[in-house]
Amino acid sequence: MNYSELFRFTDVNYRYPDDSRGLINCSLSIKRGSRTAVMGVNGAGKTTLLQMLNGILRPDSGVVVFAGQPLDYSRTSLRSLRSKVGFLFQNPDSQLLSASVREDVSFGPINLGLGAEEVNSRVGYALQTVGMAEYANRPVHALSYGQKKRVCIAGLLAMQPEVLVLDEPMAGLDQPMQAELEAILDTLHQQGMSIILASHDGDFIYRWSDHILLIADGNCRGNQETGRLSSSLDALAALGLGTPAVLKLYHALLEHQLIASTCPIPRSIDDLVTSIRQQSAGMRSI
Amino acid sequence: MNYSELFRFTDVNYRYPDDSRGLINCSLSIKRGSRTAVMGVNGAGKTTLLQMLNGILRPDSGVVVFAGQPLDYSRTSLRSLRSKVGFLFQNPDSQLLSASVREDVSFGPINLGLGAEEVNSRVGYALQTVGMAEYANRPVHALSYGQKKRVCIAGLLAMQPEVLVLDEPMAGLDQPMQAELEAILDTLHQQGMSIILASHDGDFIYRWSDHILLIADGNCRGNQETGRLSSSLDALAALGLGTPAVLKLYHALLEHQLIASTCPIPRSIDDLVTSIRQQSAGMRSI
Amino acid sequence: MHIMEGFLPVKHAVAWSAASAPFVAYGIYSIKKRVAEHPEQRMLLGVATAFTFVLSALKIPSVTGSCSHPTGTGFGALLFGPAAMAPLGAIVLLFQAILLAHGGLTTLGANIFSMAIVGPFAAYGVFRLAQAIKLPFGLSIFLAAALGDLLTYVTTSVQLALAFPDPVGGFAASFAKFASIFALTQIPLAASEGFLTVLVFNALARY
Amino acid sequence: MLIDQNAYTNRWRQVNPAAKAVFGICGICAAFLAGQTWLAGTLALIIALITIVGAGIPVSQYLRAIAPALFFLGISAMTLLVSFDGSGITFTGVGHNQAMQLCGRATASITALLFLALTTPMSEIIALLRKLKLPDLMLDIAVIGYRMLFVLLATVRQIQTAQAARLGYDGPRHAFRSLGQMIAAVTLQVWQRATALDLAAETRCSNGTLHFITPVYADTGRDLTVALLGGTCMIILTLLVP
Repeated sequence: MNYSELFRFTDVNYRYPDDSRGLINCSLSIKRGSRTAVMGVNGAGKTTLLQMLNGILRPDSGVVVFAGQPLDYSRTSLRSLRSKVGFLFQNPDSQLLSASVREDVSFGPINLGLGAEEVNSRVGYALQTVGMAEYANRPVHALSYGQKKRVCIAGLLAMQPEVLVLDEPMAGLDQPMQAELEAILDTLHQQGMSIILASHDGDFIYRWSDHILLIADGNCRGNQETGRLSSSLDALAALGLGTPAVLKLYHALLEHQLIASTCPIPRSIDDLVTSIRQQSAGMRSI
Repeated sequence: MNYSELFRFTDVNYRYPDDSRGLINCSLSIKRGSRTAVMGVNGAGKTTLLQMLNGILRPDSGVVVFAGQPLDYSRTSLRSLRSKVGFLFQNPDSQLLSASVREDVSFGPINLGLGAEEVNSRVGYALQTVGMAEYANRPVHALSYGQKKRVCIAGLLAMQPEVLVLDEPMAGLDQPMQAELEAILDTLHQQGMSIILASHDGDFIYRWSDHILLIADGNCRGNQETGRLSSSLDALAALGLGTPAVLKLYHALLEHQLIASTCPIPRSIDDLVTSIRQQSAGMRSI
Repeated sequence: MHIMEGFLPVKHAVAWSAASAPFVAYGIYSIKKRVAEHPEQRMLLGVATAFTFVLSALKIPSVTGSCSHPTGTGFGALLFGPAAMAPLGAIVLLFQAILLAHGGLTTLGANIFSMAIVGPFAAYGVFRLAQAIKLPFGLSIFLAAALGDLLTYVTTSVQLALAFPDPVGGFAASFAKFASIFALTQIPLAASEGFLTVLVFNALARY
Repeated sequence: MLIDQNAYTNRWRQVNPAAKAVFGICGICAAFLAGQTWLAGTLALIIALITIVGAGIPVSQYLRAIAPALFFLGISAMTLLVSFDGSGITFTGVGHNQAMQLCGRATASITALLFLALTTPMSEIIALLRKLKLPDLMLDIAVIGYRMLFVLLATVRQIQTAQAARLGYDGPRHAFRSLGQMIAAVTLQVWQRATALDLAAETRCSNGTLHFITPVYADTGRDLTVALLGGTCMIILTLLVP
């Protein structure tokens, strides 16, 4: 059961019914257990790619393979895919339709045909995981934007998926809410869940992901380890994506020998601050 | 006519009809010609404060003074205020009234009772300013989110306001679109327009604004010059707002004497990179 | 099912337009009064028009397994009153004619009569009647939406039968013909719409 | 929406909508005046060609736009051919003539309607109706209705996609439940969106009615003359043929 390859796309093409471009000859591979970030400007095809992962969109040509099994888009195949791949949409208001939080989270498990007791226990556990247990009986419209997003995630977790796909999860969240959501994603990842998300926030992606899928104008530009990003900054710039701020600084500091060349490549501003502190401490101890 | 004080709030209180908190005893002052950013976490009262500036909300008690004139919320006073203060809502879909770009931009000037020729020239100029001139004949529903936002701004500019109030203008925009919008705001500010906006993005605010109004739980925490923010980092943290990344690094570098104490406080990562480069160049030339 | 552009002879097109006109005029008069009292209703009626259009483009599964489009007229009549539905429906039908080539301009009057007058008034009347004889709320909603839908199609059949009486059996035979094609197949679809409308009101009641 | 897209991108986008409406209405009149089926058919062909060649509408898109109407026409015409007379189903000559005539008229008429629809954006049609002094309130509702139908359509699609992703349309029972929930949620949005739009109009100094600028069309005189001439030609042609 445990394929190390979670998804494989082979020459996937997609055009929207209004003839606008979706994906062009896209081939890629996503590892099970990874934290993969799809990175590109708005309109590059991030959402199209993500929606293929849940069978929301069906390729015009090409094959999408999930866990070794090519998707055939039959009702049973979609059912099995969607019970294993949870999808978080950008706008929580299009996902939360029920009157109460509990009712909304139970939507997926009920559709899976589970019994009342099982549904109840899953709903409880899912709300616990996202830290919304005490809001179970609240009406959805009284929640803040960040809380709504968390309830949406609980709605997916209640289906006990193996993969979580998130479309721009950080959009519209302020700093504290972003930190909370990041912590939830970390917990889920530690529990073994594969997480795939799209974002246009280079700093966040660089800090959080272990694999980056670059996409531009519907073309998939391959999957690379995040740690190697610092060697492909020109590629980023060419795609209209800025260099992560921390890398800019790191390179400036390195160039002017303000930090040692042994300093590990930092993934976030906080990393860099830590490195600077350690380096100074090290120098002092010598 | 040219008051240096644009807005003054004195002990403004507001509660929403559903009894949720809006503003509590809020007193503040906003300078004409400034770029003021209202900063706070989601739900702190940013939108409430902004909506007071356009007379959308009326204080339960307290006084709002615009250009030396206390607002009396009569029809004529509101009309005069709104012809001078343009308001950009967060969601363009609730601001655009006509499906035709040209028609929508003309709505404000027509309401001001201007002649067809004047309206036409204003519409053309406003669309030019936001870089949407070639989209005048396109339907709104064929535009991207960022383009819709720009059309909204054009609709305000066509009324030739003195002040632009923007609620979370950067929300939902990716990096390139944010940069474009920032450039538009810069142009308008150079032309003498006062700009007031709300945002939860500390890095953006710190880079862009010259004055910051902190707000937390409906309490206004005074107006300060952005350059002085680095001395009130504790206050930021207390409000749940992170320190701008660039300040964290600047302080770490300063502390470990990697940059000179004469180095100006940077407003953005790019500023800091520039400072580092200059400093190295300066040392080499000595 | 809308009667398509050019389908009705001139006399019929004119007659149905004349029949619809007073209802539309009264509807405009009544919403004018509403807007004068509550100016924000102008926007509400606009968004409601858009919603009616969108509803009619939805696919709903039918009890027989096929799919259909709801008319939405019963639902609209229950929310906004039957009088307002005539002008709103007129605009929706104009949109459908021009944006989807569904219905038409010369048949606008006839389509307004069946979809924006008979449907809404029937739905509203049935609802009031059902409530008056103390039927449960859910059943009243079901009957209103289902019968509103059904009577719309009966009206369409009458319109077609009047325009094209059977050369052998006359109006009656022609009506039987059209009714069996449009109205009879519509019975399960009307039941679906009624059922769906009940679900919507249940969901609304819980907010 | 296919027709709407073409209305914005066709070659005659900048032609005065009044001219296009005149030609379209003349086409509908001619369709009704054409006594013979072959004449109506010819008329339909001419108008379709003018739309495709003149306005530059791709043939494939034109066919996709007209197909549903023609399908409906086919079914209805078959109904007319068939006749009940108590003992069973018969085909009658009268029904045959009637059906042929109807097919001709309806086809010509729908091409004339499509001529207008494929070349003229709805906003401009509404502006034209305002010039013709239709009630402001109706047209305001139409302006908002046209603008918001795309917004609501997108919302409905988004919600249905999200529901489907959680298996909400897996089987008719779930589908009904999901649909009911979705419609209820969007119904509530109707009020919220109306309030937001009203506020936005207020902040832009609205005085009640939604008045906008009317675009200036180059060559209005020429276009109107051409449309009138073309339209009259079609009508005279149908009158000349017995």
